[in-house]
Parts: sequence; C-alpha cells; structure tokens
Amino acid sequence: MTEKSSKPLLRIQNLCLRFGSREVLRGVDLTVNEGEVVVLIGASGSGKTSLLRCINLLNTPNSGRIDIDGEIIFDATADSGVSRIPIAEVNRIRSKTGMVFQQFNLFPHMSVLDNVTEGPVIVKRETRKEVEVRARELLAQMGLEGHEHKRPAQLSGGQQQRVAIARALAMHPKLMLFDEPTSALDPELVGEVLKAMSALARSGMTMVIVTHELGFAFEIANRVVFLDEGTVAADGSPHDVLLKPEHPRLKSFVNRFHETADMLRPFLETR
Amino acid sequence: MTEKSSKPLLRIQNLCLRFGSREVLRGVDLTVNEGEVVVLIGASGSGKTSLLRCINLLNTPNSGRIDIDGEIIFDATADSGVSRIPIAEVNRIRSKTGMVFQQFNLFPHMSVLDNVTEGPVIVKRETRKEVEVRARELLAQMGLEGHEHKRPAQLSGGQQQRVAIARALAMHPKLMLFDEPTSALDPELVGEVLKAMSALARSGMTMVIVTHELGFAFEIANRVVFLDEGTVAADGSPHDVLLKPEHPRLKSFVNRFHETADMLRPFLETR
Amino acid sequence: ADPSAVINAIKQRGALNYPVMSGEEPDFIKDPKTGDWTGIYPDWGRQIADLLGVKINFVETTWGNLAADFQAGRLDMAFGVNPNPKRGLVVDYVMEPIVEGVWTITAREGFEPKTWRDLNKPEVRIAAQSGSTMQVIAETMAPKAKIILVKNRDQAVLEMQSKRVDAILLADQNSAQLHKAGLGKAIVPTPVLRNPMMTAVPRKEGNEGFMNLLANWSMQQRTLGLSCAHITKYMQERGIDLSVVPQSGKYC
Amino acid sequence: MDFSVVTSHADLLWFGILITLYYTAITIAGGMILGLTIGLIQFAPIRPLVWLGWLFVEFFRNIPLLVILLWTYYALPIFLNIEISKGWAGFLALTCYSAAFYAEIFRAGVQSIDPGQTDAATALGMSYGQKMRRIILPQAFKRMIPPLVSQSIMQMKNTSLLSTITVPDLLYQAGYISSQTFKPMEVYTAVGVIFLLFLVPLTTLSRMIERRQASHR
Amino acid sequence: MDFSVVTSHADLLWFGILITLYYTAITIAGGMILGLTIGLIQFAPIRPLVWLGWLFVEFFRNIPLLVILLWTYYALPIFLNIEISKGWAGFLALTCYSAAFYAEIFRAGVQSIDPGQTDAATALGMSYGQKMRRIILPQAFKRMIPPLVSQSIMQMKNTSLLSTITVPDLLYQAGYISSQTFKPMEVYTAVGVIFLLFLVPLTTLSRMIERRQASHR
Ligand SMILES: Nc1ncnc2c1ncn2[C@@H]1O[C@H](COP(=O)(O)OP(=O)(O)OP(=O)(O)O)[C@@H](O)[C@H]1O
Ligand SMILES: Nc1ncnc2c1ncn2[C@@H]1O[C@H](COP(=O)(O)OP(=O)(O)OP(=O)(O)O)[C@@H](O)[C@H]1O
Ligand SMILES: [Mg+2]
Ligand SMILES: [Mg+2]
Repeated sequence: MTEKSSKPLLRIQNLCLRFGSREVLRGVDLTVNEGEVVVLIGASGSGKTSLLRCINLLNTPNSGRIDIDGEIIFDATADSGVSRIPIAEVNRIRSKTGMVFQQFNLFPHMSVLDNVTEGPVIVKRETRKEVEVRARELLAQMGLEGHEHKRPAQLSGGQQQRVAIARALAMHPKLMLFDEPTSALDPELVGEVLKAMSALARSGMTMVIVTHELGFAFEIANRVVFLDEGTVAADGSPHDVLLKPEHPRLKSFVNRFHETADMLRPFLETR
Repeated sequence: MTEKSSKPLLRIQNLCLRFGSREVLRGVDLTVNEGEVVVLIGASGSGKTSLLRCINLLNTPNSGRIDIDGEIIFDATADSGVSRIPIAEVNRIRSKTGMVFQQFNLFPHMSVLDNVTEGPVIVKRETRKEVEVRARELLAQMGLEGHEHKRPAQLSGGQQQRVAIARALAMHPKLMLFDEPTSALDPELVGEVLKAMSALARSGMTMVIVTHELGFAFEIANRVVFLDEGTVAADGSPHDVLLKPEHPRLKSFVNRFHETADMLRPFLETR
Repeated sequence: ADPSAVINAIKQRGALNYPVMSGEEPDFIKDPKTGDWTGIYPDWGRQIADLLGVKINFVETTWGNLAADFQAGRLDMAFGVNPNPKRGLVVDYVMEPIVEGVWTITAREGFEPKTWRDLNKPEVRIAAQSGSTMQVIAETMAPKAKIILVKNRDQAVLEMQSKRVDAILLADQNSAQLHKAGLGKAIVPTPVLRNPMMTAVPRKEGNEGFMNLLANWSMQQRTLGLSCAHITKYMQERGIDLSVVPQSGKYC
Repeated sequence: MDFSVVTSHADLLWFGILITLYYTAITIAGGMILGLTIGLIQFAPIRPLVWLGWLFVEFFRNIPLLVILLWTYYALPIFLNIEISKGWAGFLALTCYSAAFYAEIFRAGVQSIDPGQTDAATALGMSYGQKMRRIILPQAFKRMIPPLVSQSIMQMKNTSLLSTITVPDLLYQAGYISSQTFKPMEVYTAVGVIFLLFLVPLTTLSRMIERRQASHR
Repeated sequence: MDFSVVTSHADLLWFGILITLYYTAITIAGGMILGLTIGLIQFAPIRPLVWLGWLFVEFFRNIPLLVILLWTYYALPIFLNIEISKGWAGFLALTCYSAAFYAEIFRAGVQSIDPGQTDAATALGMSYGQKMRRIILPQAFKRMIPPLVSQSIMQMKNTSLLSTITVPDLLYQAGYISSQTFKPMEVYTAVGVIFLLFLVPLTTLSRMIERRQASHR
C-alpha cells in the first residue's frame, strides 16, 4: 500500500516448536520486509498464535533462528546448537516488537495513561513527563481523548484494544504483532479497531497480523500467509491466496468464509 | 419460510426488569406465533440476553406478564400484583422452552449422550432406554454420530454447540431460545451451527434468536426485532428492519455491519 | 574434675536459675500485678541463692515441661521432684529429702475409704495427674479402679465437681487445701505411702559440691523442722489446717 | 541425642498414633457430614437457615480450638447437666470446629461452579435438589478435593490438642514419656517426624491433584 | 453462672489480651515477610531456591504448632547451643508456622493472575523483577486480602498455644484465674466471647471484601 523497502526486518528460518510431544511448528520460514503488512491465516490450532509468540520469545522455540532488525534474538540452528543470548539482550530486542493480544491484556490496576507510559518509563527509563506527552498523542490518535484517567474496565472492548495498540506503539517498535485483535470484540466494535490498524498500516508500520476478518485482510495486507499444521502452506498476494486458492486445505478454509459472506449479499446489493 | 399459524405461542406484555437501580427492560411487548422465527438484534447492553432469560424465568422480571402456549409463567401486572406461581409449575412450563447459550454450558462431567438424556430422564422421568434412542437420533441429525461417548471437552466449539441444541430439543420444547449461539465460535465453525439452526427452522420449530450474524438473520427470520435500551424500537420483516432501517439508532447499528460487509465485496465478486 | 565447678559457674553467672509455676498456690504464688514470686518453693530458692551469694532468676515452667527445661539447660536445680529411677538416668538426685510428706486422697462426700484396698474396686473412679508419681501410685495400688488421668490439679477438681470421679490422688498439703475449700474430704489411706520431697540437679561434671551443699541444707531443713514450719506458716496464712492429714510430716 | 527413649517406648507411641489416627478419622467424617450440611443450607432459599449456617461458621471459626475443647469438656456438662466423656467431648469439639471450615470449603466449591451450569440445568426445568445433586455437586466435589485434603491435614494436627484434655493421643504419650524420662527433645523430635511421615505424602498428593486439575481446565 | 470472677479479674484478662494481641501482631508481620519471601522464591528461576521454599512449607505445614512450639523452646537451644527466651521461641515458632501458610497464599495469589498479564509485561521487555513488582504483585495482593485475613485470624487463635510454654497470654491468664477460683466455665466462656468480639468483625469484613471483589470481576 505504502512505499516498501526490501530490507528484511524479520527473518524466521526453519523454526520448530514443540509442546511436549506435540509438534506445533514444523520448520517455518518467513521474511517480513520493512513497511510490509503480512496477514497470517489458518485453521484453529494451526500454530498462528504460537508463531507470533515465538517472534518475541513468549514461546521459546526448539530449533531455528529468528532475527529482528539485523539482530539475532534466537538461534538454535541444527549445526550451532542453542546459543545463549543474555536475558537483558533478549529484553532489549524484544522491545523492538510491539504485541497486541486477543484479550487486550491491559493492566487493570493502572489508568489508561499509565498503561501506555509503563513500558517507556520502566523498561526504557525515559522521563515520565516526556513519555506522558507522547502517550497522550498516541491515545488521541486512537480516538481516546478524555479517557486517559479511566481504568481499563471502564472502557468498551474496542476502546480497550485501542489502548493496547497505543501501549505497544509507545515503545517505538519497529514491528507490530497482532493476534486476532478483534475476535474478542462485540461485532459492532470491530470496525473501530480495524480502522485504527489501517491507519497504522498507512503510516508505514511493519505489521504481522493474525485475523479471521478476511475482508480486512484483503484490504490491508501486502502478503497473506496461510499456515497449515505448523508449516507455511501458501504465501502470496491477497488476491492470489484469498481469491484464487490452490492448496486444497486453503481452498476449503477460504470457502467456509465465502459461505458466510454470501449471506451478506442482500446488504451489499441495496447500497 | 414454512407454514405459520397465527396462534400466539409466546406473549410478553409490558415486561420490566431492573438490576438494582439499573432498568434493563422497560416495558417490552412481544408476541411470537407458532412456527415463527424471530431474530432479536440490538447494541451490546440493550437487554437482548436479559429478555431471553426472562422468557424462561432465568431472570425474574419486576413487572409484566409472560405466557407460553396459553399458560401463564409469570404475572405481575401493575393491577394484580405478583401472583405466585408454584415453583413446580414454573419448572413444568419452563421445559416447554429450550435454551441454547452463548457459552454452550454443556455438563462437563457427563458424556455427550448423557448431556442429551439428562433432562428427559431426570426432569420428565422418561425411561432411559427410550430417551437414549431419541437422543442418538437427535445427535445424528446434528451430524454428531460417533461422538456419543465423548466428553464435551473433547469436541470442537461447533460440535459442542450442536450438542447443546440436541440437549434442548430432547425435551420436546415448543419454543427454542438462542442467545448468540455462534459468537463464542471460531469463525470457521460458525457455518455448521447456523446450518443446523436453519434446518431446525425449516422443520417448523418456533424460535427466538439473538444473533449478530445479520446475513443469517436476513435469511432465516420471519421477523426481526430491534431492542434499544430495553424497549422494542423496531419490529418488522427482515427486509424492512435490516435493509430500510428508519429508527436512527437502528440505522447506525445496521450501518456498522454494512461497513464490515463492504470489505467482503471482493469475495463475492469473484464467485 | 573440680567438685566446685558448678557452684563456681553459678557464682560467675551471678544468678541461680530456678523453676516456678503458675496456678500452684501456695507452693508458688505469683503476684499478678508485679509478677513477683513468693510461696514455699520460691522462698527456698532464695535461701539457696543467698547461700551462694547470687541473685535468683525465676524460670517459669509447668510440672509437665520441667523435664524439658532441665534438658534445655535452663535450670540449675529443682525442688519437689519425686523419686523416679528413670529420671535418675538423666539427672542427679540429692539423696536427702527436704521434708517427707504422705500420699493422700480427697474423697467426694459419702465416700470414705480407709485403705488402698478400699479404693481398688472397679466401681471406684480415681483422678490422678498424668505422668506424675500419682499416676504410678494409682496404677499400682488400685489397678482395678477406673483411673482418670488429668493434666493438672484444676482439672482433677473439675472432674470431682462434675461428679465424674470419687477421689483425687494428691500430696498431703494439696489435699488439705481442697478439704478446706470444701471440695472433698482429705483421707490418708493405709498403708501410709511416704512422699519424700527430693531435689534434682543437672548431671554435670563438677556438680558434687553443689549436691553436697543442697544435701546439707536439706538435712538441716528436715531435722530441725525448718521446712515443716515454713510450709505450716504458708498454710496457716490461708487458713489451711494440715492436721486434717494427720500422718503428714509437714505438720508442726 | 539419644533416641533409645523413643525405641524403648515405641509401644506407647504406637498406641498414641492409633488414638490420633482414630480421632482424626472420626472427626474428619463427622466434620465433613456436618460441614456439608451447614455449607449447603447456606444456599437454601430459606433465610433463617442461611443465618443459622452463618452463625455456626462464625462461631466455631473464630474461637481457638483449645477454648472450644476446654469449654465442651468442662462447661457443657454443667450447662446441660449431662455427663460427657473425654472422648465424646473431644469428638464434638473437633467435629464442630472442623465443620465450620469444611462448610466454607463446600460453600466456596459450589460458588466456584460456572453459573452457566445452573442456568442450563434450570432451563431444562430441574428442581433445586436435582440441580445440586446431578449438576453442581459432582463438579464442585472435584474442585474441593485439594482444600478438603488440606483441611483434613489440619485435622490430624488439631487432634494434638486432645492431649490437653488428657485423651491419650500421640502428644499426650510424648508428654508422659518425656516427664518420665526427662528426655523431651528426643521425644518431641520423634513426634515431629511421625507427623511429617504421615502428612507429607498427603500434601504432596494434594498438590499433584491440584496441578493436574489446573492443567485439565 | 457467676461472671463476677471475670469482672474481678478483668485486669489480668486485659493484660492477657494485650499479650495475645502483641504476639498476634508481631508474628503476623514476621510471618508475612518470611512467607512472602518463601512464596516468591518458589517462582524464581533457580532450582535449589524453589526446593528450599518447598521444603520449608512442607516442614512447617505438616507439624502441629504445639510440637513446633515445644521443639523451638526446648530442643533448639540444645541443638544450637544458644539461649532462647520464651518470647523469642514463641515468636519464632508462630512466625515460621504461619509463614508456611502465608507462602502458600502468596504462591496461589501470584498463580491466579491471568498469564496474559505476564505475557503483556514480557512483550514490553520487562525483566522478572519488574514484572513481579509492577504488574503481578499489585494485582495479586488484592486477591490475597481475603485469605490473608483468614490466616491472620488463625494466627490470633494460634497464639493461644503460647500458654503451653507459659507466655502469659489470654489463655494463660484464664488458666490461672480458673485455678484460683475453680470457675472454669465462666472463665473459658469469657475467653470465647473475647475472641468472638475481636474476630467476628474481621471475618465479616473479609467476607465483604471477597464479595465486592467477586462482583467487580
Ligand atoms: N502452552 C501450550 N501447551 C501445550 N499445547 C499448546 C500450548 N499452546 C498451544 N498449544 C497447542 O498448539 C497448537 C497450536 O496452537 P495455537 O494457539 O498456536 O493455534 P492457533 O493457530 O493460534 O489457533 P486459534 O485460531 O485457535 O487461536 C494447538 O493444538 C494447541 O493445543
Ligand atoms: N446479573 C446482572 N446484574 C446486574 N446487571 C446486569 C446483570 N445482567 C445484565 N446486567 C446489565 O443489564 C444490561 C443488559 O444486559 P444484557 O446482557 O441483557 O445485554 P445484551 O443485549 O445481551 O448485551 P450483549 O450483546 O453484550 O450480550 C447491561 O447493562 C448489563 O450490564
Ligand atoms: Mg490463536
Ligand atoms: Mg447478551
């Protein structure tokens, strides 16, 4: 959509993840260039969340290699063995990514403003005053003026999710990760969060988004990646992946959405 | 869709419900005839769930009158005062309605089959053998052969919700109540539940459905009722209510869905 | 080893560690306001401390916990210990009693046994303090009786008040006390069982001098009737007449 | 340290262990039955019953067991003008005391069940009793196992207070042996070890159950 | 019933209450600090620390307080060859005993926090200490209030065992008065009432907090 460089910001190589004996990721390769918006789709249990959580090491992979912005955050390629990256280093590289969770995961004991300033002040040790100015700007961008001093519980789901986005952005991340950011929302509130994400994408932010909102995916994505049983089964333009699926599983996956979409035909026809 | 009589099966008159000082329902009037499918829509917090729960007295209204199939289950009209209907009587009339919840609410400590037979065997004191035959048939209708002896936790969300429908149907209800039956499901699993509900509607079952799936509502409903802040703000054919909304709030409510629907345009155009 | 080692240690410390107990009047009397101790035993303790030229340090304990305090090294001595060879394996006894009392019972109204044999009947219920010499006596002199073991004297009295026992086995002066309080009748069953009041000290190298001192002191107390007079004085202060237990060597 | 006192009095200790286990067992049984009753009447739709349950729990939870024990043994007979043996007094006191705690466990257990379960059962037309018996209690019992185990461990420890009314339990025997032999350190260490031997396997088991349940949810 | 014994010994009882409250206060403070430490090291990423915490909890949870008390006062001085006063022994025993329970409360409190909170804090790049201090503990503490109150009520009741090592707490004074007056019924009833007066308001408060938290969630 906007200008894209071809400088890779995120590189995942042959990533494997097991929970006990269950292989959840089986050699995922994925590169995301600066400014790109990649949407990750796949059936429930295919490993979308797990992959996203590996990128900032919320899950520790069993093998493979991840680098972000040229810095290795995880390396356990078969030949080298796991090379220990110091935890402080991991935390530093981690804060180059911002993550938005399905359940918002706002800090319920803090005001909206404190939620946003917490990271920069505590982790990056920036002065609270400066951070607050930026936080207010971010909240305003998200359409949340006047809510700064409320508790998260006093906000609607859509508002909470926008606070979560502001919280992540306050850390100046180079890469934003979204895990089904609208699936816990009342349907009427989905639109406002998608709008905020679109605006972010237009501003040139690099994003990896897990979503079931295929219409939104089609609109926003530079690339759509289909994950199937822990491997990348399709990777291409939204048009190719969503409208002309070839992989049989992808086909049946996309078709289920077409059925539901079909039911909306009357709505589109009247407008 | 199917033959409709004009014999009223459910009559709600001037129903009011308060939680503490919060007025949730403020004089709702609603009549559902035998064989009718009524879809209830409204913003979050408008009282949809509350209204549904009043119909089988899961919530006790503060005033108004409800009768089901000609029998009064609740009566506290202003002039008569609350007339006490014996609890056994309430339970009997209650089992004329079947309810399907958003969160399925299956009994986790019982097998799928026992979930379905529990009501008829324990409440109606039918013989277990006969009930089991019927339960297996119902489960088969719901596409759940072979799952009879599993625990609910071993099933997908879509399967669980279909068990919940079978459980309600096993009581031979005259009226089925659905409260957002698909909103806790992974999007790919929504279709299978909607299909089961469509089949049920075609079989002539009287249904009251709360849903955000407006496409589905359009397809299945005889009438769509829009609830706004505890009152019925619109009540009419799906075409009138969903495509030609007049009430300003209804308009903005429906429009939000149109926006999301719009994003799906590319999907419809290619097919 | 130096036989005066223990005496020297006490002198060096400047204090004699000496046991006291609450709820055992008039043997031990604690002023609830000031926490000061008087009574038969504390007075004796002071005498020993004076002899040694040191202060006295009262260590509060219970009869049940006395052994533990001994083992924990908190005490230099304890008066009023009954002879018991099992304990003698662990502590040293000063082989000279301070005074020799008798074992008695306090009987409920209408129950008047004369001999231990009268008590040795299945229908008789006797309360005795558990783990004490009284338990040993009850079990050997009246094995057929129903023996109810209690934790302390108050509990025994309560057993009697709630009519659950016919008699309580007690030392003479306690019996006289209950008699005075109208809780029962003091009786000395025959044959008379003696109750020598012994002294125990920790078994340590160099305690010979200390034991000798205590034996000497005890001999004087007993033979000159000092101990007896001391006990009688405290008893009379409370209006208790030890003559209700006639054979008691504590009556003078 | 000379543990020969322990071995030479093994028979007394063993007898004490049996008494302790006996009282633990009967008062756990009594406490659970009484506690279940009291826990459940707090959900009954009858106000005075709810209050009665509340009163019972507050009364017995907030008085030290030692006081309850002394009170039951000494005061109750005088009040009611009845005879009560040490054994019965101990049983009554421990049962009522633990029942207050068991009642709270049952109450919390029932309240922890998703209200959606009650809704579903009500919607099927089940009566109060049917809902409890068929739907709520079977699920609640599972969750109550860990706290019930903890409380029962407490119960075994609580029986040690019986020694104060001279029920010849383990601690009573320990006191006896130590006053006879003047070797309390060895004796009390042995008693501590005996309790550990009985209870550590139980707590470990309870933790395991808890962990398994947590991961199954 | 003749409660004149109670009024005529009011000063002694009052002194006993003060001692009881004093030990309750200092051992709650000590137990919480020690318990928090032990509860938290069980989450530390260092294996031996985790085990140490586990050992401590298992040891002190599974031995009757009475035994711990006797052991601390009588055996510890011999083992360590030190002198220990009644007061210190009582403080130590009660502190360690309650610390085991407080530790379990802290552990459970931390575990009850939605893992999503840790995820969010980790994703922001917070260190282990930062997550605990800023995110987990502030939320966990709120939830821990009701069990902490319950445990502290226990603690006040537990101090009644201090009377066995002749610390002059309320129960000690009660024993003294009843031995002087032979009116145990009145005395122990008064003690029971005193505990109720102190503790029922606390438990009621705790229930209210619990209910408010439940409805706020
Ligand atoms: N902490 C865990 N322990 C064990 N198994 C796990 C864990 N987290 C995920 N899994 C398993 O890994 C698989 C992939 O899970 P993941 O959450 O990544 O899927 P997903 O694609 O995000 O699915 P969904 O659309 O349902 O969110 C699933 O089968 C899941 O059961
Ligand atoms: N048990 C309750 N106690 C207090 N308030 C309640 C209770 N149940 C519902 N409410 C309040 O009643 C109002 C209506 O709630 P209801 O659940 O009926 O709305 P709804 O239309 O079903 O909304 P949604 O789409 O979010 O499910 C809400 O404001 C809600 O906060
Ligand atoms: Mg996921
Ligand atoms: Mg609802």
